Amino acid sequence: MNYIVRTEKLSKIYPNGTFANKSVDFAVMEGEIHGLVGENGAGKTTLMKMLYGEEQPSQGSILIDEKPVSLASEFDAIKAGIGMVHQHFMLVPSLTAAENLVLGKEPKRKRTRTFDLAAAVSITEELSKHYNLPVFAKARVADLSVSMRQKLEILKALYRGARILILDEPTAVLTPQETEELFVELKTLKQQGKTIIFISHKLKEIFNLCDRVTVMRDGRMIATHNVADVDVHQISNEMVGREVRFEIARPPMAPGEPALRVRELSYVDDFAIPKLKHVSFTLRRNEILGVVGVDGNGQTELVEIITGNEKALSGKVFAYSTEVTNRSAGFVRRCGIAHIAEDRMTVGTALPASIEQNLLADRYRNRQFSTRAGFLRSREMAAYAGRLVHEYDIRCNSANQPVASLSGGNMQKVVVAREFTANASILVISEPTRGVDIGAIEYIHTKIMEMRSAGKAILLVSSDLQEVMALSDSLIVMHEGEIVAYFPDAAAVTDKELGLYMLGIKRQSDEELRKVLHE
Amino acid sequence: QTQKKANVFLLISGSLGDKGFNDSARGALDMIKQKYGANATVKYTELGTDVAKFAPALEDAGAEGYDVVFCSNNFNSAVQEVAARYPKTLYVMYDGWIKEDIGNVYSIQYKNSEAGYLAGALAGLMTKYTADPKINADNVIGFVGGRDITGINDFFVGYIAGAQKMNPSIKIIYNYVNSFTDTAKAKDQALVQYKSYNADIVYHAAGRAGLGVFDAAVETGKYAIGVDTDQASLFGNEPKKADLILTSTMKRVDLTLFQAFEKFMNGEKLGGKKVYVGAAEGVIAYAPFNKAMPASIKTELEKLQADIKAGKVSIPSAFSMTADEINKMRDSVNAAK
Amino acid sequence: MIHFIAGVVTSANYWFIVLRSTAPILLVTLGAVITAQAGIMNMALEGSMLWAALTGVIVSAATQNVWIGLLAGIGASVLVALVLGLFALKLHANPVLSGVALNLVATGGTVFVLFSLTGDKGISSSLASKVLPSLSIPVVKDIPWIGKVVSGQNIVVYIAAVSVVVIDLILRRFAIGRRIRATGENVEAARAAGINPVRIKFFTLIISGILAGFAGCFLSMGYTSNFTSGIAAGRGYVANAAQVVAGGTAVGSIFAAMLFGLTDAMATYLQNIGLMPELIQALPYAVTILGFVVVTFVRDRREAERKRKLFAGTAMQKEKADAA
Amino acid sequence: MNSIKRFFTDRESLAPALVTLFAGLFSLLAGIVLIFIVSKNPVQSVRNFLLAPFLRSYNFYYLLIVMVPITFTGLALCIVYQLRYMSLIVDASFYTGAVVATALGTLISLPSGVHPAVAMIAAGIVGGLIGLLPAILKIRWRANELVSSLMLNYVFYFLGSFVILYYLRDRSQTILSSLPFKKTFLLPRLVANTQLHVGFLIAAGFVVLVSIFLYRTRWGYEIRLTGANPRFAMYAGIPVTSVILYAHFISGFLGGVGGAVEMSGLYRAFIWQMNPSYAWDGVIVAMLARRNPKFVPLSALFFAYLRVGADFMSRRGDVAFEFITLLQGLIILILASDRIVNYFRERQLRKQLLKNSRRESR
Ligand SMILES: Nc1ncnc2c1ncn2[C@@H]1O[C@H](COP(=O)(O)OP(=O)(O)OP(=O)(O)O)[C@@H](O)[C@H]1O
Ligand SMILES: Nc1ncnc2c1ncn2[C@@H]1O[C@H](COP(=O)(O)OP(=O)(O)OP(=O)(O)O)[C@@H](O)[C@H]1O
Ligand SMILES: [Mg+2]
Ligand SMILES: [Mg+2]
Repeated sequence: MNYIVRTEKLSKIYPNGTFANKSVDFAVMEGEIHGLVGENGAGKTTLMKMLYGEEQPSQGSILIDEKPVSLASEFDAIKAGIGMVHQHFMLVPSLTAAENLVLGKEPKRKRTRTFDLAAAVSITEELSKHYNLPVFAKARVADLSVSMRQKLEILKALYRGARILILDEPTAVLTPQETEELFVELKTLKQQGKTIIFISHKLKEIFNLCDRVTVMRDGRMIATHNVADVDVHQISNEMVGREVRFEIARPPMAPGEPALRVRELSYVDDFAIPKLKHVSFTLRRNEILGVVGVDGNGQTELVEIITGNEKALSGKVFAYSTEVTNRSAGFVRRCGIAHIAEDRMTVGTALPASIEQNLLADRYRNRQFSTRAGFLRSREMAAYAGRLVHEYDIRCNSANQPVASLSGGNMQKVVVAREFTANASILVISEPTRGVDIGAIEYIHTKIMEMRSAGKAILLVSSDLQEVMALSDSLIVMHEGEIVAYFPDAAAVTDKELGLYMLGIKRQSDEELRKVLHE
Repeated sequence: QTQKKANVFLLISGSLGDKGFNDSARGALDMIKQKYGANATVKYTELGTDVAKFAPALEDAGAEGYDVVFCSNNFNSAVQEVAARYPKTLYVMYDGWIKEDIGNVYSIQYKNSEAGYLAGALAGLMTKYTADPKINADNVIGFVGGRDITGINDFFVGYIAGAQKMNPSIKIIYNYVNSFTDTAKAKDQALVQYKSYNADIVYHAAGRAGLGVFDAAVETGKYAIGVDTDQASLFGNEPKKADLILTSTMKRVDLTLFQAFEKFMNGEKLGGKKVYVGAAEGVIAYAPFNKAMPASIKTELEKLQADIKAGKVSIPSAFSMTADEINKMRDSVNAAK
Repeated sequence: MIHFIAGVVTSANYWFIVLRSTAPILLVTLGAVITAQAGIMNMALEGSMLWAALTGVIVSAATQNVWIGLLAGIGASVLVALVLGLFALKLHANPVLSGVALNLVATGGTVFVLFSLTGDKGISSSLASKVLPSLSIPVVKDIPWIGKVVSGQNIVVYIAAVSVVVIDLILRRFAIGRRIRATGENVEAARAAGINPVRIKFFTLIISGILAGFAGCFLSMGYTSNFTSGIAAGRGYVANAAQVVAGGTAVGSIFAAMLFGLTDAMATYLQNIGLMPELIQALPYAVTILGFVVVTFVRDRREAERKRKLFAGTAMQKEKADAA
Repeated sequence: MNSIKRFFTDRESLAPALVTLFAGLFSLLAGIVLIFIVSKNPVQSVRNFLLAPFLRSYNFYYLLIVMVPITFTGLALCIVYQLRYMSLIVDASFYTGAVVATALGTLISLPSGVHPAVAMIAAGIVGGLIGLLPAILKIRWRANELVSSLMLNYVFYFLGSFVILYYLRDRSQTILSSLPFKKTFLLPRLVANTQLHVGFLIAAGFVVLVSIFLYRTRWGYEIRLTGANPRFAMYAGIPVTSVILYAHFISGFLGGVGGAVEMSGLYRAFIWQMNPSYAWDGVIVAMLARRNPKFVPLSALFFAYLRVGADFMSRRGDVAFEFITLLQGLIILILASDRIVNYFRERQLRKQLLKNSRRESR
């Protein structure tokens, strides 16, 4: 068989001890579109980074055209004909599209050897025409739309002479139309002889686009199939390791009084892109209100502002009768809002600090843990931390261990343990199970339902549509910083219908939307 | 007759290479070596500016059984701390008086104002000598001091008095470097004095920093006056610089230390004594004059020097002036005002 | 007082001295700018200058050739930059701490070497070192006021001026400038584009080493004629502050360095009218801090303004949409 | 006791401790090699360098005296480093603290005991306020705290010497010296006929206080968490800005007190001709102590040992004192190099994981 790229027993251990790839044998044939699927944290990106010379394998080898290669840097990978479009774009915002495109391989004026901007622009425009990937060559990247940035990334790879194109979750940030457009473009590229590795969480897309698909789980390669020979069911089973089961015990419960009221919230990010536009809704006691939307449509900002981690441009947020708009995170917490942050690595935990410190970070001031004079009651703190570690089944040697030494799932349990025991009446939960193993997921889901029964009001944001739908009582859909749909009964909607709203194809009337205010 | 033997240790605050005060003290060791040969061992060490190191160094010298320890006034506190613990050692502290008398400390203070007076008189006369193309018509001369402290102001008030004596319409432009080591700053200041205020002669009392004044003299082609040692003679390999130094007002630290040692060897008891020395003792004097100076001026200055030596000239001293008096005196001649 | 300052500021001599004292700061500021653009702070500029100043003096005294001395000084300075690169880029040390360590080594090391060679600790006056020449520029020197300011400066002052052009060319006209900016702004993006950020950073470190080499040699072989202990006098640190004021451009460096040079020279004059010398000497440092506070303040204001405008735009859109 | 046991058994804390030890020994070794290169009588020089405190009793006391100021600056920097800040403003705090103490020690009259205490508190407060400046500049204007603190150090040095020169100077002295301190201001000596003063005990007391503060009070807890991850601290509701501010105040306070202790303990008047810049030494002390105040006395001792040895050796022989800055630089470089610090730990971890996986897959 003629493999253009192949790995043999490729392993990767990150310096912090994360074992991200375990003896992976991955093979791509020339001229195919090869899908790569796996849950969050399965190791897809890590595998690709090794192919692109960005990370060095801890063990094993990479073969291109059946010849072993050593890819010490991206430069080597580019030379070997590999191009990669990253999950997070790799562009320099202050430079123009053309400058970004030629970066590292710049056209130069003959005589002076200076940078030839005009040539860079014309190169960009020509390539753009040739591959039918339109971009504004002279605009600064900071001012480009997301889809145009992505096209620019693909062009960048092609300009460097890529034969093999890696696309890491390219559709996560695209609208359906843009996705379709991309697929047409990718198929054209395939016809022109390029080989494409395509990563996505959306199996539908894999079946639409790919010739073959490889499934990864927990750092291992599980199987490779011809797409024609398998169905969605089998693949999703292989991804999670068993039958997916989202049957959650859900005692019927009437929502109570309004707990969290958000009114006319607006926000503009550092790149001056409006991320929230006049968002309003009400969350009630005993209710789980799910927020769905394609990543990057304002969910993150909404959560950050509600929880005091970011300042709104305008609008108001009330926790019961207290206004918490633009107050500090500490004030918001004291008003009874707990918060599971979407990024546990940089926000939700302090990695170098101990498990105990992380568990107590929001309550060390309680009389239980520190005296009136400010001295810490170390013994009580240790005992308390030990109890939570036990109760939430955090697997560790001791609570004095730094959180950095825990696995992702256990790190998340630290966060969950802290936030669910914070005595809050409102829980804002973001991506509770991202990159967490099945056992932990079920545990966390059960806990969330317990919280609901305990009378908490819960705002649930997750990019895992199944999860939100299964857990939520009601749903709102966000698109480009706005709420475009409200479903009082989550059980009554299908994911297909949600998709139409998420992708901005449909939008409810203002009247329907006003119902979410419960006024 | 067997000569008595002695070990000498010189502790230097700051460092050598200033072609002035510290190097001069170091010169005393050579004189001692030359005269006493094998009967005297000499040793020195540079201690920098960290005063915390001074006391242990003195202690070390005492404990090692050195007979004579030379140190400058920067060791004043340290000497008070340590000297009494080593009564067998004679501590010779120069350029200032010890505060409380201690039986084995001999301290020497110099009449800096006489040196300043000599320099001032020379500058006051020379700036009128417009026959020299390096001298302009303005009666402005310059002064660069290390710090606005009494030891330096003593030079300065002498300088003012000497210049006024010879040239009543004299104006003086002056700066303090605020450091005895920052050569670059001293040069900056001297450049301003030469270029912007038309000073044709600048005198310095800024230790090592003062070497920057000579750099400025070379850059502008104007005259300077050295301090403490015959500084012109030390620039043998830089004739351009040497030629611009009119003379230096010598403060013979080397001589005083050597003489102290001689007295010690002769069995004279020095401990507990304080002396105040100057021109009369031959400690403060002109170095040889630059050949660019006209004979008439040289003669006049030599006469002045003889008069000072004979105690016929009354020279103000910063030690007997209040801050206000010093201010007033400086203001009265300030060329920038 | 104002009258006095006006008199000073209009005099050619003042500007002559300003250019002179600005030149070394300007050189190191350019060095700080180019490394900062590549995303690494060269805290070792101070040490680079010290070693350059000493090496220049020693080698020029030994060879009796000022140019060989200059070259050796620059070499020493570049070596310091490379050692910083080795630790910060290869051994992943905190670049700021490594810089601090190298400065410490330089402060003591230069004295140590001087002592071991000459027996003196404070000053190299016992070495017959050479001085870089001053240039008088043929036509310019006869222009009334300007001639007095511009002509007759030490050659390094002109080199500093040329360096501004060179650094500007590097940063804005050559491909490497884009690579430097990409490396500083988004190192992952640079790497993904096939650029080797470590090489880029080393490149900027070498450039800054050369610039600091000129500055250091100037101090001991032109600005003054000796190496003295601690001769860099904090200029390397000032450069890192001025770099912020410069806003990442070569031309900005002129203003930033001038800010220091102007106040530093003015301080000398203000002392002459009896203002407290010690207080006056604090002025250049205080002004530099003020400089970067003002710069960031203005930048923040502009950013906020931009955001507000943008939102006003979207609000209008929303109103339009609602009306429709 | 428990923590000591953990220290020696826990791999996590053992690795960096070993690196610290390695840095110390390596630099000592490098120093000895250097001596052999430059000295005409290397054996004697090395002996003087290594054994100074044991050869002469005054060297031993000098060692303890040297420890005092660097213990203060080391402690101050421990707090700053706990925050992962790089500010060196403690230099200005220390110097200005000494100036403030000088003013109070010369101008006012108070009973002994009270007099130095009042001076220390006043110096501490002034030092603390100065300590705040780079933090404010950083929070408000994102000014790099190292650079701004270095600029401010110059400003405060000039300011301080201005005050000494024009308001506190002893005009009867040729050199720069303040008026003599009042007798009541002087701290008693611990051992007669030595300069070892009560300040040594005060420094020891502050080691205990700062250790308790950082590891046993809620403010220390906040500082450590904020340093571990400021984004997290903010998210968890810790008032990050005020934590940063009070940490810097306390750090500056320690610097100020240090300056005052040095004045009233070691000197009879302010006679610093230049800024002694103990903050730079503090950097090394704090790094060697791995920003844990508990280990500050140990690292200050090591540092003072190097210094006293170098001092003694240079007075007795032909090796310049400045050679220890080479060793100090080397220590910082080694300790700052993540690659070196992490090398062994990572290799160990990787090996173990790969071995496990092979076992699993079999
Ligand atoms: N630089 C890094 N250092 C340490 N651990 C890392 C690093 N990058 C990734 N990991 C960890 O390696 C594992 C695999 O991550 P990877 O990014 O490859 O997953 P993925 O399959 O791409 O997930 P996703 O679908 O979320 O992008 C995860 O546990 C992740 O936390
Ligand atoms: N990241 C890297 N890893 C390994 N080698 C590299 C890397 N970057 C550049 N090189 C090598 O350095 C050489 C010169 O680099 P440079 O950055 O000047 O490339 P260039 O722009 O292609 O040069 P030119 O414009 O002169 O043709 C390259 O041809 C390549 O061999
Ligand atoms: Mg990924
Ligand atoms: Mg004249």
